[in-house]
Amino acid sequence: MNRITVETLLQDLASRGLNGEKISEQQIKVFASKDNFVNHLHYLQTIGFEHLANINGVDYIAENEFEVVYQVYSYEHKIHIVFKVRIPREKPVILTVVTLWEQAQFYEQEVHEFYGIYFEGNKDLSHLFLENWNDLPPLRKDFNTEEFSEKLFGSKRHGGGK
Amino acid sequence: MFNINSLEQQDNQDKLWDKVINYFRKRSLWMLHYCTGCGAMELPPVMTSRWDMERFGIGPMATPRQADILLITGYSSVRTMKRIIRTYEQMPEPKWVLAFGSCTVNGGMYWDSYNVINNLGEYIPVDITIAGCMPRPEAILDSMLKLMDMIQAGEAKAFRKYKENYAYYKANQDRLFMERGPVLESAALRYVHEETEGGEA
Amino acid sequence: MNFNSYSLTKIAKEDKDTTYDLFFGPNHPGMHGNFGYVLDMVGTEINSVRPNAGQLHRGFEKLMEQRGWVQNLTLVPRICVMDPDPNEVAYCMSVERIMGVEIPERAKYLRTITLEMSRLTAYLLAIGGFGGTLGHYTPTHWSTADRDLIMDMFEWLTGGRVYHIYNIPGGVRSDAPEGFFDKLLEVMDALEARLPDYDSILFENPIVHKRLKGLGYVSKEDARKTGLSGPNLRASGNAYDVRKDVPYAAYPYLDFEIITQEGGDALTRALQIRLEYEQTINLIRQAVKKIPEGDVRLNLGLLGNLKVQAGEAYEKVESSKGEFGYYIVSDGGTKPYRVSVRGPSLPAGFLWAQKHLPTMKIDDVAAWMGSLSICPPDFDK
Amino acid sequence: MAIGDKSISAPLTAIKSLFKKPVTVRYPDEVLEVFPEKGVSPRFRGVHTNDLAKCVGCGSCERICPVNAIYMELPEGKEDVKKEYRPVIDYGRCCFCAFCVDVCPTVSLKMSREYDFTTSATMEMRDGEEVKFVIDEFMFRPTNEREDNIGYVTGKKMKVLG
Repeated sequence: MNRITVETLLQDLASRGLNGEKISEQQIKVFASKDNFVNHLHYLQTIGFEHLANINGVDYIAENEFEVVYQVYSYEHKIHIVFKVRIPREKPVILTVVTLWEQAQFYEQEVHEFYGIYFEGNKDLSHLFLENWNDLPPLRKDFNTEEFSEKLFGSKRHGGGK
Repeated sequence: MFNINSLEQQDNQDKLWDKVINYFRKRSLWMLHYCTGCGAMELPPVMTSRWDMERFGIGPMATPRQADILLITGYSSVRTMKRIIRTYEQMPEPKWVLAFGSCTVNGGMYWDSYNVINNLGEYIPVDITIAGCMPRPEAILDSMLKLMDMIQAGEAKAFRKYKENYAYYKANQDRLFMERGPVLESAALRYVHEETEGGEA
Repeated sequence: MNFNSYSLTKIAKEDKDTTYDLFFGPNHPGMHGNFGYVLDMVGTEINSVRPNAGQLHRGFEKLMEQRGWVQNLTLVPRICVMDPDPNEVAYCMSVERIMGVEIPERAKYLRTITLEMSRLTAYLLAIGGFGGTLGHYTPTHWSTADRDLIMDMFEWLTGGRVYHIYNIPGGVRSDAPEGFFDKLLEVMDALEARLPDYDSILFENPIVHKRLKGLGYVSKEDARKTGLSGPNLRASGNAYDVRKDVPYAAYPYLDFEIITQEGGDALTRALQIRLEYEQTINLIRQAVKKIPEGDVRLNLGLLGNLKVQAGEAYEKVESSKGEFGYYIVSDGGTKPYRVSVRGPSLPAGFLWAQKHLPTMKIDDVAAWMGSLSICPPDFDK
Repeated sequence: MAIGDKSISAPLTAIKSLFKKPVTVRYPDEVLEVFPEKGVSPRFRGVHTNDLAKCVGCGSCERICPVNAIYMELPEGKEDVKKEYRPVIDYGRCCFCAFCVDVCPTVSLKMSREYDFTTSATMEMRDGEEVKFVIDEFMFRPTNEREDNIGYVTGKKMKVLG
């Protein structure tokens, strides 16, 4: 397969209805809608973007949206794609990509645990890290970690001094 | 609850042969090989040839049932805390706890984290605390030597406090581990998803 | 496996009550860090496995949103205790990418040197781990003592033994002290001279070969698809190295080849570490030779209240375990809006555990874990 | 290069270590001898020291501290003006990153090469409830005491954090 450049990749994706922006010579970001992003990821996988490095969430509380970010890389083209999908904050449900990448299972479990985002089709969304957790998912912006620590562990903002 | 007299009584019971026992006890300490946090990174140099703690008769031990020293190497998350307490209660007496690093005193780096306890002394009694993030191997050896001195002098008796103030420790432990409701009011904002029949169209 | 001695296992398979849960870790000498697997066992054979993670979860990603850009540098190295510098560098690179600045040449070389030194310490620890998990403690004692030689150099350069906090957005915190590079080269010579010893007791030891051969096989395609990275990926025959593919720091100026091996089992991965160890020593020598004079830090103003313009970037660094990636979103304030960390160990620690362990016996779990260089803090975060 | 298995007796080469100088540092009788000075490295980040005469009580260290370990305290018998305040460091928080040393405008705050700060814990029960675990002993008021054993220091020219 020929190596493609960032520019041709952006054109190719634009022809498929995906908006993108260049971040650097080897990195782009792409915005996809929540309805058909799995198809796009599948397409990317077929043209050589076979390495899913991470899935992470971002909480845009001002815009009332969550963003799920898929970090995809191609060993052949040496291009990294930051693949972003926005979902509403009230009903954070998104399709799973476990069928494309097996390790997505654990990344999705993690995102679910930390953001409360549901991945439809993922069979096991149990907690990996937290135990006995009844509060808001901790990485949401409206979860106040300092207040939580103060109430449960008795932490003080200024240490033992004040 | 905390009765200072009972401690003194026990101290008075220490006879001459206790001193002899203490002497041999301090020369043969088994340290539980459980790395609870990042401070465990400085243990390999201490355990192996560079600083070689076997010069003082301290050796690593894999099971809590045969160990004398429990090292809390740095921060402990809520899940680790549960395992620490189980381990600690399995250890036979006399037993000693060394707390490494700032995290065990006042939260350290993770003072505002939602998953790290702030003060180890609220959950189990601690004999010696070492500041540093993380402490140097020399500091670890220093603390071990200090512990040996304390054992010889019969001062290292934190494990007795655990029994005497068990209600206090237990209450603190339960606060973390028992089924509890949400800590913050914001928990009401949680979204619970109900699987729709046949999935989303 | 058709030994008569395993007849207990055979009988047990027919009897439902003889399966039991075995907690392998966190309190287990073969476990690398505070992590565990709950193994569903029949006799000595493993039926299924459940990772028991979260003992090291500190909520780094949340804490980083609470602290300033520079203050976060104290948090990031703690994500991987054995190999802390890739975290610092990846974080700084992400910040620099968003700000659009290029750091001075000398700083690039100093970063490269610290990265490679840190890789050496991690490899030495891995060598010790191989020995320890196979019940062969001599390499553990040797490699820990050798690792301390590099720790001393780190202490001299940065002031800290384990956590260096040496890299900073815009360069490094201070220049190397006088006489540092000469001493560093001496240490490299000493470490290289030790290699034949390690070979004869560990890497060429027939017992080690018999134990590790064929253990935990990963095929070439699977390694690429499941997100393995670093030495694990290269030991399965994939020529991929972030240092070459997405060059950073001073790697474009240095001369090195990607080492790959076919094989994909635990033995190949052990030898991979051995081969890359030699390459790392070579890289440090090259970097020390080529290091230019000049500034070590850009003047970005008062770093204490540094503001980073809005933007986002994902930057990755090749650590001793694989690809460490930092995805940072900035909203233009004095604190990051979101920092997401990609640790290299997750695919191996979770996914490959579920694939590999059910075919294994309990004796091999620790060796398998060491061979995939699983470092629990980086997926617990 | 090929690494194959050799004879079973190859590990016996380890015996030659018997005739080498041992690597063990016999602490506390011996100290490290790898640096230009004996003991820990000349740049070691250890216990703080503060030149009380030079300190101007500006509070830069308090602001930069990533873990809120430092607060400014008015020493007893001093007039309540800003320049009389001096830093107090909570070693139950401090992570020895030395950012406070880097920002100090008068180079009065430094770090010494001493690392030993061990305390045997004391426990006080107050009204059967409150526990006061070593925190007070870990509140450290740096003075000129360790001035002759300076470790990490950032000279005025080398100002890192500006």
